[in-house]
Parts: sequence; structure tokens; C-alpha cells
Amino acid sequence: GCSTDEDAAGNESAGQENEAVEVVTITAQAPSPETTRVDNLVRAAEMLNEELEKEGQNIRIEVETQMFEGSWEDYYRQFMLAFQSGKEPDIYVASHANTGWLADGGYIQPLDELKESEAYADVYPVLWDAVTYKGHVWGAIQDTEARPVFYNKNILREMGWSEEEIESLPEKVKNGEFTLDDLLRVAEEAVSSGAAKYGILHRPVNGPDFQVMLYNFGGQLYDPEENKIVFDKEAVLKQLSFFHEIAQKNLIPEGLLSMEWSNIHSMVVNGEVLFYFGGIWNIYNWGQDDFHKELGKVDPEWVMENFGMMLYPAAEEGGQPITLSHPFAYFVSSNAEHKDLIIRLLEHVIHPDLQTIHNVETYHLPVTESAAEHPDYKANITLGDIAYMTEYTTFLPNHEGYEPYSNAVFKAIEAVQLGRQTPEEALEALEVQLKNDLRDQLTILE
Amino acid sequence: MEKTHRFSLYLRKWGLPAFMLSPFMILVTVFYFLPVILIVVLSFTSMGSAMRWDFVGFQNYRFLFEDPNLPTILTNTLIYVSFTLGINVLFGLTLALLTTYFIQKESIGLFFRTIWMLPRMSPPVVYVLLWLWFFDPSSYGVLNSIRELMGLPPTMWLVNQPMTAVILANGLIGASFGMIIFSAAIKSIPQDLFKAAKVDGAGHWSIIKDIILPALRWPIMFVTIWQLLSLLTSYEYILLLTNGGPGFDSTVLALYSYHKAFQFFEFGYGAAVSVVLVAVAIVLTVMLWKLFGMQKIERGARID
Amino acid sequence: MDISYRGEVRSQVSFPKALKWKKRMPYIVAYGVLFITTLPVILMYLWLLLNSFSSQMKYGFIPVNFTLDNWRFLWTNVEIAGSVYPSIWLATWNSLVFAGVLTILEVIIGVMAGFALSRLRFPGRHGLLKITLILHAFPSIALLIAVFYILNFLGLFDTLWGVVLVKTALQIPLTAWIIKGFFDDVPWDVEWAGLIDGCNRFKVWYSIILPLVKPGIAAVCIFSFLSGWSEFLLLYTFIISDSNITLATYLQKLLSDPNLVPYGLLTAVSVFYMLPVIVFFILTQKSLMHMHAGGGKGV
Amino acid sequence: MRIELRNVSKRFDKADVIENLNMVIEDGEFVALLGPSGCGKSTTLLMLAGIYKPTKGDILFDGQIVNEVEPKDRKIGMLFQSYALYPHMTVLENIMFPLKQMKVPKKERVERAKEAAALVKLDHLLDRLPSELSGGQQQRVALARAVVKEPKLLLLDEPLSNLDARLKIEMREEIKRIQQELGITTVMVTHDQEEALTMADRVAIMKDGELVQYSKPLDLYHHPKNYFVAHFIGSPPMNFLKGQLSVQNDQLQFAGEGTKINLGRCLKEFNVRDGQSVYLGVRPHDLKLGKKGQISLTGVVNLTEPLGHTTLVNVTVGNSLFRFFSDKKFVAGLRGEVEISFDRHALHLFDASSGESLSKRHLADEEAEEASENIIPM
Amino acid sequence: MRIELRNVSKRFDKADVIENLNMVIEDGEFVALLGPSGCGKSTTLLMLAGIYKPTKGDILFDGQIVNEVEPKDRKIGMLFQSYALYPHMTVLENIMFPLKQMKVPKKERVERAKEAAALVKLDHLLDRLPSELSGGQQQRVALARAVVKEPKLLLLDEPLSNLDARLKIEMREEIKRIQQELGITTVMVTHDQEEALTMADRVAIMKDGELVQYSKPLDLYHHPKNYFVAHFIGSPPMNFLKGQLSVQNDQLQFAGEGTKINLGRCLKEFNVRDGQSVYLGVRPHDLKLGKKGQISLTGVVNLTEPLGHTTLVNVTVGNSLFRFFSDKKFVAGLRGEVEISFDRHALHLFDASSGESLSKRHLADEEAEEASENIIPM
Ligand SMILES: Nc1ncnc2c1ncn2[C@@H]1O[C@H](COP(=O)(O)OP(=O)(O)OP(=O)(O)O)[C@@H](O)[C@H]1O
Ligand SMILES: Nc1ncnc2c1ncn2[C@@H]1O[C@H](COP(=O)(O)OP(=O)(O)OP(=O)(O)O)[C@@H](O)[C@H]1O
Ligand SMILES: [Mg+2]
Ligand SMILES: [Mg+2]
Repeated sequence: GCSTDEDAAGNESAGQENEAVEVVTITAQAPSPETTRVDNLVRAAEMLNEELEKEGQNIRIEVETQMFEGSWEDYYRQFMLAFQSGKEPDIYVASHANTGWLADGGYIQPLDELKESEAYADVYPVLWDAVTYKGHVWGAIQDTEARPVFYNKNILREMGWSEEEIESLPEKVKNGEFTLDDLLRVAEEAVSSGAAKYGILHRPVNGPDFQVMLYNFGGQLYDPEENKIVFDKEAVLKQLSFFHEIAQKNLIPEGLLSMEWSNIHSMVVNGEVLFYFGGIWNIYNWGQDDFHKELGKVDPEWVMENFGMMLYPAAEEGGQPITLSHPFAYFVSSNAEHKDLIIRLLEHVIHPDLQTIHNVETYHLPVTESAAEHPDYKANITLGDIAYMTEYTTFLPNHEGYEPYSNAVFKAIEAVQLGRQTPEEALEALEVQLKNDLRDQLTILE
Repeated sequence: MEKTHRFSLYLRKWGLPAFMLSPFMILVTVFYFLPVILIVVLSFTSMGSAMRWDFVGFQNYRFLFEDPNLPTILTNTLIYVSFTLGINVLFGLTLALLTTYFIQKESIGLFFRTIWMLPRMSPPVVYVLLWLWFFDPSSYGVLNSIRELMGLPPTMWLVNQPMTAVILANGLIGASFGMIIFSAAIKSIPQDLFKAAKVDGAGHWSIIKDIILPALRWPIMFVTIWQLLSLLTSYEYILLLTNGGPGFDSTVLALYSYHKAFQFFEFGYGAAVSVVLVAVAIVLTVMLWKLFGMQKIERGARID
Repeated sequence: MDISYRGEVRSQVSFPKALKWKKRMPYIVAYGVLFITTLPVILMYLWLLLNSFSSQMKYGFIPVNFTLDNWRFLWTNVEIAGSVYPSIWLATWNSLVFAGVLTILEVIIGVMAGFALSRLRFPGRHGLLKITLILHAFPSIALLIAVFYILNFLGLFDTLWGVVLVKTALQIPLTAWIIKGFFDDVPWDVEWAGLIDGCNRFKVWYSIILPLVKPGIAAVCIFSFLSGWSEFLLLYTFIISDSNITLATYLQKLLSDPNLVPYGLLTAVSVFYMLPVIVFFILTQKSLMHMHAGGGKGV
Repeated sequence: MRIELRNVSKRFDKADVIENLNMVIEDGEFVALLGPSGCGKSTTLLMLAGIYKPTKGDILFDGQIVNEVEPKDRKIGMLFQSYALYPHMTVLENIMFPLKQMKVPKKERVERAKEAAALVKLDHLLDRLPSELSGGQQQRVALARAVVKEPKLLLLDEPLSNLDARLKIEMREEIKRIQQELGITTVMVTHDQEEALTMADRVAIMKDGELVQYSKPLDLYHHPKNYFVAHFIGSPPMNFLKGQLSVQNDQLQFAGEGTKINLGRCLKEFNVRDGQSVYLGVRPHDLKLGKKGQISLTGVVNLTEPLGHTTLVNVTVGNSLFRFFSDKKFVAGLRGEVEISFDRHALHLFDASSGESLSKRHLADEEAEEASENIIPM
Repeated sequence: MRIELRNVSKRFDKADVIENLNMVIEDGEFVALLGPSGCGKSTTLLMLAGIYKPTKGDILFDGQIVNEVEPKDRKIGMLFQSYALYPHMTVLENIMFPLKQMKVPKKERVERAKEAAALVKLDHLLDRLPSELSGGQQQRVALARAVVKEPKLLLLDEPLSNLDARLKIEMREEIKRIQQELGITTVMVTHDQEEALTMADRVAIMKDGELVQYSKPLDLYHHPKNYFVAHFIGSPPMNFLKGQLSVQNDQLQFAGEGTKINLGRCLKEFNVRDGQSVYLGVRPHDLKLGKKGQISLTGVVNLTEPLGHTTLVNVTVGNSLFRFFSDKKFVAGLRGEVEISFDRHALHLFDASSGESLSKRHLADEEAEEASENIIPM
């Protein structure tokens, strides 16, 4: 019960003497390096405490934060073990892709309330999918990012593109006027004309980007009805063929899949590549080390002068361009008490101000429309113009079986790029592999 | 009286060994032996990310033996272990001989030994990064930069020879293990013996073969078996260097176990792979044991 | 030429002219082999070192733009992507403490066990030797899960002691085995003499035999220290609450987002990371290379 | 400390080394262990020290079985045949070590160790490591270490073998002096018979792990229990002839290969029977040129070695080589025949198959022996 | 092989061990190295073996400087004072090792090694490891290993110190036989003077790293170069008196502490001057009871030790102890005065400060010496 009288009388100290304030400690853990993910929880707690105070409740929240340094696997494993011994954090920050096993293992509790919550009302609808599993919402979406295609403006200029053509490329892509075939064609041209050393560059190690192409070719990865990973043979074949083709045409450097990240960055920054399937955070990367042969570290202004960012062009004329993101979410341990308080905390943490702090500092995209409109965000030279990408975004399945799936596909891509297998052969081998790895978690779509 | 006497005798016979061994035994039993038993039990469950002990009999083993990649992985394991072991032991021995026997000047020996310790001292990630940077197939790879300067085409060494790379990278690290132990053991040989051998007409080769190697029998056997087991169970550098690829070209059993257990969180399956690994290891160890005439090296205490 | 009673012709001893060369040949070859094989490693690490002091490598191997920027972690707390890294000195101190404690524990327990395995008489000695060796065949990663259950049962999960004990246990067979080999080589007569002079076997062990296996102890120290220094997996599997950052985790932090690796900093930190171990290694050398001088006839 | 060995046996993996050793060493006694190389002397010492446990039998110190007593509790000092110096300790530290174990205060410890070092003439090398010493110096360090703690039982395994003659004599005297001053029971293994016979109160002769004879030095010389001892002790060794005995009216006749000797009326003194196969033995020092002795024989001169004050003559008697000392002025043509003789008390007879002495003279009689016998000519 | 050491010096970190050693060992010669413990004998051997390099000076084999020649190319066999057996090889393998290095075919190797083992009476222990042998057995393995390759130069560092008297004599003979049959140049370190004097062609006496005298055994005995050698060689040692010389009408007078001796007309034989401080020396064996000798002196009897065939008499002459051998029948009351004498050729005079012998008799003369001197009474 709360006594407005007391509050009105401003007799705070007396009230506290009568009823000691109970402090609830909520623990939260996130992986390095983005501390803002948990720091925002602390800020949200302050907001909540104010609110509680106003409400006159004798309860306050304290958020204890903790960062984890290590690989993803280590992070997950630690959580599992911590949970077993009752030492897990109340709020566990992880990528949405973990929803499946966290839910299945009984590690987390559903947060369906959030969907009704006002604070979450303007979340981009598509993002809810990322944290929905078996019909429930399991996590509070925290951030998302953009994986754009970078294009080198200088190379296009050298190829005779006009300034206007160059600047309008993202728009054309967005409208489906510039397709994947166009991209291949331009890349080929760039290489043959000598304007670029390579037409295309993609990541050298396994990662979500490879599945963009699958979605782009209309493929499907997950069947929520049956809760199974889908092996969409037709789309996968197209996906493999695409990666086969760019290798065959020498659009990508030989041995790309065994290269080291820093060298990828060097190639991009030094203007050797026309199209780079990257991530928005790369801009930050390029300011960290002297990748550029003459300039050394390059700042975002320089990047924006020399590079443009666009969606992945649609596979067909008029089709929908695409991108993929890997949103993070706050998960709540199923052992956590004070769920109500936690929910209220999560409602505060999505506040546009807090989001913006995180987004600007760590190159992430907002998850709500209001945050996308935040002035600080809009003012950011790199982020301001790409918020739209969230609308075109897709996600990986949040099913546990995706990990082995993506591994197997990556190996298949490796095989076709190295010319060891044709896409068809690779597809066949992939099927065998997937059946072995996923067994009853797999449905095959002929 | 008689009883207390018996007791004190008993204490004397067992007291010291018990005292000297108990910390060791307790630690090993609790944190090594018991876990091993648990692992074996675990291999009969389908424990996954939910960490539930659901017993499934031999299912994991069945899956393992049905795995289409098993032959490749086993072959890889064999190649990886035998070649790396060869490098570890032989090269380690060579280094030890070179830096302690041939190079008598302490500071020079120390210099070279330190250099060879560097791979082991560097953080694995960084060590692997060095390899990746040097052998990167792009023109930014250090070797390729040099080749480019000399007008040579870039190499794709890591792609074409993933196993060689894995073996070499691991071999260099393992060699320092042998190097240190052998060096210390060589230095423990009484100087008198070298003198006597020289007088008896022994050249360098003979001193190495007849004096040093026999004296190193124990360390060599130990390093060989130990490294064999280490290699069988090692995956860290492979994981970082090639992650087993391309394809399964450089995947070994241990890495596979790691992938299963900690990437895909199939703990039960991973445990089963480990158990198979251990079975292989035991067979190989016993073979090596026989090969080295272990029983013969072992001699009893000379105090009654 | 004279004829020996065996009837074979004995030639006069003659000493080759190119004597010095012939004598030096093996050494020249030795130095040659060593230099050639070592060169790549030297270059690799030289490259790493130069890289840490320059912002770029021209042609991949010629350092340009000397900078101390990569080493800024020495005097400031580095900030990357909005997260401020803790002081490297704190991390170094923590690493030193962890590696130090581990080394001490391991050496003491291992040397005790090695002695028993080598020089004491008790049934089952041989079996024990074999079993401890075979245990090593279990991949420690596979053991993690099992060890977790044990630690959890003992209430040692999420404690530093738990990790130290586990780490020691995992390393101890190695230590015991290495050191056993060295104990085997100690002549028995010195131990006898010690007994006669009024020591019990325990005392003989530490006042007479231990000094004689210095090289072995040095070797063991190096390996324990190294493994403690680089320990990461156990610390981060079994300790949740503890935020004591070590150098290994500092490095891991730098690498935690594969997309956001500050390479220059990484090279500098890794050079820094290696320095204490190199120093430790060099310090142990005197013991490691301790010549067995002997005294008496040794049996 | 009184030491007793009762039926002590020791076997190693590959060999039985000591068999049924019975022996008593009285308190304060100085016993020398003599025997061929490899006969088990060092093993016996190591058992006394408690390093090896007897496989069978008991060892008693002052009447108490000490089989299970630790070496450290036995109050012994020992010099090992291999020295067994602590390689990592300096000379001083080596010598001080036993004192340290006795918790002697530091200052006294250093003092006593230095004293002991001075005793063995190593006071100038106190800071050296064993590896920087010569063999003899090492041996002396070992000696100093063994005596410094003034043990109740001192075990010395060839303590002086690597010392020069001068030093050896001095060290002998020092050992003897300390031993007597402190009444230390001492067992010393040595290969130097002179050392054994002059230093020891009793001498134990071992052979193949068995105690062959254990008696006072003079007895050993004059009353060897068997052929082995007779042969082993004395330099030059006793002269032997193999042959058959026959008894002819109270007179004992000896017929060897190519020679016949009338031994006279000595049946009372020997346990012999007619036709017995025996070794006849006479010490070179007991042989005299001419027929002055009670028993005489003839030999052919082989070689004369003038030794200044006397001449060693090698003659062939029957098929055997005999040596004796003659006057300095002795000159004989080579191959010339000479008559030599000896007194009956100098005659030794040993059974040819068992090697046992056939003499009836008992050890108990020794006190009664003439003074002239109380010397050992070396 | 002819060995020559030219100005050889050796210094270790802590000490100069050998100083300016000059020495020639003829081809096939057997040289014994004698000297007090720690004087540098082993170091010298190790330099000959090539294990240590001389700090200064050259070592020549057959006229060639071999300083830089590796031990393995020197064709040497060596027995180390510490044996240095290979602990992981059996007895047979140990002995075979040098042969293996010479690439002797396997079969012959085994044969020859077995022969050598038989020589040292170890043929029954071929499969043992060194740690399973007794000290003497180890030493014999080392001996077998040293001789088995029939080296050009055999270096023996106290090869027989741990063997019993019987075996020692046999081994001596074997070594000598092999050495002579094969004409092996041999250098042996020993502390047994008898061994040195009877086995060696020449004996080198070392002291504190310097060669003091290097001559035939007899010379050593009869013509010691200085006080040290005179004192060091011979058992019992030479008797000495310290005193002043004075020349009185061609006659040399000696005045020691509490005694005066007329040395007679021996000025020709000694390089002396009036008033010189000297040691006068006479060997016990040269002293005779009574006045029969050319020079006589008076002593007070201290002690008589009957030695069976002779009696050792200790008398005090002046302040010094004199020992001499008298007839077996000698009886003198203790404290009784006796007259003893010796011949002039038995007189030794040494300068008291330098210790040098003052005798004019040169080594070159030795051939001319009387036969009666050609013996060494031990
Ligand atoms: N490494 C060393 N450092 C310093 N001094 C040494 C070293 N080795 C030997 N010495 C000294 O050199 C001297 C000669 O030693 P060496 O072994 O040649 O004597 P040795 O004549 O053989 O004596 P012994 O008869 O006792 O064996 C000794 O005084 C010894 O202390
Ligand atoms: N560990 C062992 N295993 C087998 N036999 C051994 C072992 N140790 C010693 N022996 C044997 O025991 C016998 C006695 O050895 P011990 O050392 O007592 O001889 P010793 O009398 O001291 O001889 P030495 O005079 O040569 O030193 C020897 O024949 C030896 O070969
Ligand atoms: Mg012995
Ligand atoms: Mg010596």
C-alpha cells in the first residue's frame, strides 16, 4: 500500500523509518564488448526506481551487471552451468538465435506480456518474429543491426558511372530495379575493365551473411509449425550456385574462405573491391587500424565519401531486396523472482534515449520506430540513413538445429568455391550431412 | 605392545608413500578420475543443451559409427597425430641436442631455446593469427606480399594444404615441450660419461646414440606417449587455424567431439566421441609402452 | 708398422691436417641447421614485434609509421566500441597471482608424487603410473561438463579455489611424470648417505634429492607457469561472478567480437602478454641447464 | 654398541649375496672386513646401516633387533665406497650435514666440521664443491663426514683406498685414535691386509657371502681356518703343495706330485687319516734355507729376487712354486737344488676337498702361544 | 706412441692445478704417476686424454701437437678414477663400447669383450648393469673397457685401488703382460708405491701440480732429488735429522738438535758449504746396529716391533725419530742407548730451505752403480 498523504506531506524520512525500503537486486549479463546493453539496464533501473518512488512503493531495484569475455560457445556453456547451480543472471543478453534452446531447456520464461506492453508497441513488427518460438515471445528485443552491401564509389566512377547514378544505387536496389544479376554484371565489368581487383568480397568465415542469399532466392530455413529446420533444396542449390558462380568468374579472390579478417578489411579499404557484403560495424573497424595504405585509419566521413551502402539486391527484377540481421534480446531466467519488476525494467530499457545511446556507440540499429526518429540517432552520419533497412530485414531461425545446419552449408559453399564439387554434387553431399547431423530435426523440401 | 609395534611398522611402510601421494591422489581422483567416470556415463545419455540425463543406451555410439564423415575424420586423426608427433619428438630432440649438446655456450643455447618457446608462450589466438597473416592467400598475406614483390603468383597454401599447416603449426608448439624436457635431461647426464665416451673413441653421433639417447629413454618415452595423448585430444589450434576445414579436410576426432559438444551442445554425443578417442588412446599407449620396453626401464627402489 | 698379437696390421696414429675444420664441422652444421630452422620463427615474431610499433607494414613486412599508439594500454585504460577496458596492470597482476599459485601448488604436489612414484616402494606403483598417464587421454574439454557436476556437488563452482584445484589436477599427472624421470636419475648412494647422516626419507627428499633434480623442477615450473598464465577456459567456465580479469581474458576481450578486432592493439598486447613468460623462462634457465657435476662414483 | 648378526641373509633380484651370516661385534671393537672383490662386504655394511633389510635373519644392536629401525635412528656414521657426497653442497656443508640433522647449534656445527676437515687435511678447500675435488680429496670429505658426528657405530667402506701412502698412514692413525678415544664400534672394509691386521681388533674374512673366519689378526695369520684364508692372507702368500698323506709308524708322510716329505710325529696336532688328500702349506717367512727346521724338503731354484736386506727365493717343489726368504748373501745357481726346512708348528694341512684346516690347535690356545709367534711378517 | 708434454699448465676457475709440466714418455714405456692426493695426477691424465685442454703449453703425440685433437682420435684407453661406467649398458655392452666405436664387426666385438671380461674375472656377470655390481667389480669393468681396444696409449687412474690383494697382484700381471705384448705406452696413477716401483719403467713424482722427479724406480729410491721425494718414497720412510753442516779439515760435520755426527770425507760427493742448514737422511734399511758402517750415530731405543724375520727398532736420535731393522734377536732395554751406523753411499743431504738434494751423484751414473743397490727393500 502506498500513502499519498505521506508523500504529499513530504515526510519521506519518516516513511522510510517506518517501512524500510526493500532493495531487489537483479543481475544481468552480456557478452563483451558492448557494455551499453547492460548499462542501459542500470539506467532503466534508475528510471524505474524513480517511478516506484513516485508510486510510493517500498521496493527499489538494483541492477548488477557483468560482462563475459569469450566466444559465443563459452558464453552459452557458462550460462548452462550457472543455471544448473542456480547462479545464472536474472537477465541474460544474447542473440535471438538462442531462443530455441533456452526455451526448450527451461532456462528462460516467456515474456508474452511485453507484446501487449505499450513501451513495445512501436517495435518493428518483423522483429517480434526473431524472439518468438513455439508461439511464445521469449525475449525482449534489444537491438538489431544492418548487414549492407558496401559499394566502392571510386570504382564506379572509374567505370564511368555518373555521380548521380552512384548516389541513387541504394534507392534502385530498394526498388528492385537493380537486381542480383546486375550486381554480378557490374562486378564482372569492374574486374574486366581493371577498375577493381575483385568484384565481390564476402566474409571469410562462417556467419549469418551466407543465408541472405538463401532468403533472397526465396528459400526457407525453419518451419515454425513443425519446429524443424528446413532443407530447401531448390533454394539451397541456387544459393550454392551463386557462390559457385562468383568464384568461377573470379569475382572473388582465390582462397577467400581461408583469409584472415584484417586482410579483407585491407582489400576493401584500399579500394580493391567493388562490392563488399559487410556489416555496418565495419566502419568502426576501419577507424581502428591502419588498413588504408596511405591514410592509415579512416574515419566514418571518409568511408561515407568513398563507399555507399545498399541492401542485397533482389534476385529477380522487381523483387524484394533483402538484408539480414541478428538482433539481440534480453532473456529472463526461469528462476528469476520478481518477474513483474523485471518486466517493468524491460519496459524502461527500450526507451528511445537508451536505445540511442547504445546504437550510436556501438553501430546498431534501433528496434522501435521512435528510436529511429531520435535526433541523436538521425544525426549520426553513418546510421542515420540506413534505419530503413530494418524493414527489409530477415532473421535466422532461433532453433537449435540451425547451428549444425549453417556449418554444413558453409562447408558446402567452401567446396563449390574451391571447385571441389559442383553445386549439384555439393547439394547431394549436404543432404547426407544434414540428415546425419540433424536427424529428426530436419524436414527436406524437395 | 606388539600391536603398536606392528602399527608403527605399517605406518612406516605406508606412511611416507601415503603422505607423498595423498594430495596427488585426492586431486586426481576427485577432479580427474571421477569426471572420467561421469563422462563414460554421460556417453550413454542424450544430454543436450538442456543438460538432462536421458539414458539412451548405445545410441550415441550408433550415431557415431553411422556418421559418414567418420572414416575421413579417423584418417585425419591418424595423419595429424602421427606426423605432428614425429615433429614434436624428433624435432624437439634435435633442438635439445643442438642447443644443449652442440652449443655449449649457454647464452646462445638459451637464445635459441627462447625463440622456440615463443610459439608456446604466445596466446594461441595470436599464434594462429600469425600463421594466418603469413600464409593468407590474399596479397596482404606476408608471404604473398614478398612473392608479389618478386613477381611470383600468390600461394593458397592454407587452402591446399590445410593438414600440413595444422601439423606444422602444432608441431612447432609441441617441439618446445620435448625440447625443454630433453634439454633438462641431457644436462642431468653425469659429465663423466661424456668424457669416458670420448676417450672410448665415440664421435658425436655415437655419443648421441649410445650415451644421450639411452639416458633419455624415460623422457623420450614419456614425451612420446604424453604428446600422443595430447595430440589425440587437442583441437584448439586446429579450431583457430582452419576450424577443421575446408570441408572435413582437417577435422580430427577431438575437434569433432568439441564441435558436437560445445558448438552444437550435444554433450552425450560429444562424450561418446571422447570415449572412443580414449579407447584408441589406450590401445596406442599400450603399444608404445611395449615398444619402449617400459617394464625394463622401471627399476625398483634400492632402499629396503 | 708393427704387428699385434692378433695379427692385424696396426697403423701409426696420424692426425689429419685439416683438423680444426674437421673438428668444427659438426658444430658448423649444428649452428647452420639451428639457424635455418629457427629463422622463420624469428622472423614471425620479429614481424609481430615490429607490427606492434608501427601502424602499418609496407609490402606486408616493412614497418612504416612508427607509433606507440598500440601500446597505449600501458598508460591508459583502452576504450573500444564504448567499452572501457580495465587496467592491463591489474590483469597482469591477476595473471601472475593465478599462475604463481598454480605453479607452487603443482610443483609441490607433483614433486611429492613424482618422488613416491620414482623412489618409494609400495604396491600398485606401476599401475598408478599407467593410470595417471592414460587419464590424459580424456580431452579436458570433454571433462568440463563432468568436472562441473563435481564442482557443483562440492560447492566449489564459481570459486577461484575450485578452478585452481581443477587446473592443478588436470596438470598434475604431467608434472609427476616429468619429475619422476628426473628422480630416477639421482644416484642412490646420496640418498643412502642422507639416511645415514640422520635424515628420514622425507628429509632426504627435500634437502638432498630436490636440489639434484633442479632441472626437472625448472622444466615443470615452466610448463605449470605457462599453462596457468594462459588459462582461460576453466576460469570462464567455472567462474561467473568473479570479474578478476587476467591477461588471457584481456586478450579474449579484444577478440570477443570477431568483427571488431583492433589488430594493432592485439599485437602489442600479445607481445606484452609474452614478456613475463619469457622473463620467467630465462630466469628458470639457470636451474634448467644445471649441469650434473656429480661427486664420487655414483651408483 | 654391541652388534650381532643372526643368520642374516640378503638376496637381490639376480643373486644371493649374503648367506647365513652370524657375527658378533663387541662394544668398542674395531673389526676389519676382508674378502675378495664382490663377496658381499659392502652389502653387509649397508645392512648394518639399515639401508638394506636382511632378507632373512636379524641384526641386533645392544641386544635389540633393529631390522626395522631406520638408518637415521641407528647412530651410525658411514663412508661409502662410492663416497656419495652431496654434489650440491660444499665441502663444509657436506661435513656439517650430519651435525645439522642432530640439531647441533650452527656455531658449534661449523666448528666441529672445520675440525673434522682439518683432520683429513682439507681445511683449505672448504668452499669447493665435490666435483671440484680430486678423488682422494673426495674420499677424505666422505671420511670427515662419517666421523664428524661421533657415531656409535662407524662403518667404513674402503676409506683409504684412494689416498697416497703417507696420507694413508696418517689417516689410519687418526681413525684409530678417534675410534679409541670415543670407543666407537667400527667396521671397516679394506683390501689392504696390513691395514686390516694392524688396525683391527678382529678380522672377518668373507667369501661369497659367507663368513669364513672371524678372529684376531694373529690367529688369522697363524691359524687359518681353511685353505681359502691361508691363501688369502699373507704376502707373499702361503706356499702350497697338494698331495696324499700316509701314516707310517707314528710318522706322517706326505706324497705330492713329484715330491715326498716326511712330516714327522705330528699326528697329535692334526686331525688326519691315512690316505687323505690334503694341501700342505708353509708361509714363506717360516721357510729357512738348510736343514735346521724339523721338516725339510728339496726344491729347484727358479729365481732369486734380492730385496736389499733379504732375498726372496723362488723354488719349484714338486710341481708347485715355493717362495721363501733367505739371507741377503744367498747365491745359488739357477736350476740348482736347495734344501729348505721349517718347524713343525709352521706346518699347515688342509683337506683337499673341503679346504678345512686339519690343525687341532684351537683358537682358545692362542693365549698360550709363544711370543715369537705374535707377529705378522709382512 | 711417444708422448711429450711441453710447458703444460692447467688452471681451473678456482685454482692453478698443473704448472709448467715437462715430460717425455717414450714409445711403449710404462710410466707411473705418484704424488700426494690432489697434486694433479688425474688432471694430467685427462689432459693426455684430451678431455681437458692445457691452458698453456703443448701436448705432443709422436711429435705432433695434439692439443686440438679430439679424444676419440687419440687412440687411447682410459680407466677413470670414478670408473664412469655407462649406467644403462650391461657389463658386456660397456666393455664392447670402445670396439663398437672402432667399427669392429659385431661377432669379433663380443668375442674380444668377453675375453677382456674373463681377463678381469667378470665373465659370469656379463649381463649385469653397473648399479648391480660391487665397487671392485665396477673397477674391473672399467679396466676391461680401457684395455679392450688395445689402445696406443693406456691411461689408468688408480686402476686397482678397490681390489683385494690377491686380485690386485693378478691384475697387475695382466696389465703388465698386455702392455708389454702390445707395446702400449701406459701412464698409470697409483698410490701403491710397490705397484709403481715394480710395474713402471719410470716413475714421475708430482707435487702441487709440478713434476718433482721423473726417473727409474731405483733412482727414485736411491737418488731422491729432494727432501719431498725422499720423504714420500719408501716404507717405512727415510729417517731425517735437521741440522747444520760444518767442514773441518776435509771432514764434514753435522750438528743437529742434540746430536753431532761426523760424516767423514764425503765432500766430493756433496755440494755443500760450511754452515749450511740441511736435512740428513738415511733409509731404515741402510741403518745397521753397531759401528760397522762408515758413519755412526747414537740413539735411545724407544720401541721395538718384532716382525718375525726381523725387528723394527725405533730410536730417538737428537730430537728425531729414527727407525731401522735389526736382527730378529735384537733385544734392548727401553731407553737404552744403541750405536747405529750406515755407509756413506747411504747418506742423503738436502738443503733445509730449498729441500734440494745436495748429492753430486747424477742420474747418468746410475748404470755404474753397484748391483747391490739395484733393489728396493719394501
Ligand atoms: N673443477 C675443478 N675446479 C677447481 N679445482 C679443481 C677442479 N678439479 C680438480 N681440482 C683441483 O685440482 C687438484 C688436482 O686434482 P686431481 O684430480 O688432478 O688430483 P689427483 O692428483 O688425481 O688427486 P687424487 O690422488 O686425490 O685423485 C686438486 O687439488 C683439486 O682440488
Ligand atoms: N643390486 C644388485 N643386484 C644384484 N646383485 C648385486 C646387486 N648389488 C650387488 N650385487 C652383487 O652382490 C655381490 C656383493 O656385492 P658387494 O658390493 O657387497 O661386494 P663387496 O664385497 O663390497 O665387493 P668390493 O670389494 O668389490 O666392493 C657382488 O657380487 C655384486 O655383484
Ligand atoms: Mg664394496
Ligand atoms: Mg685423481
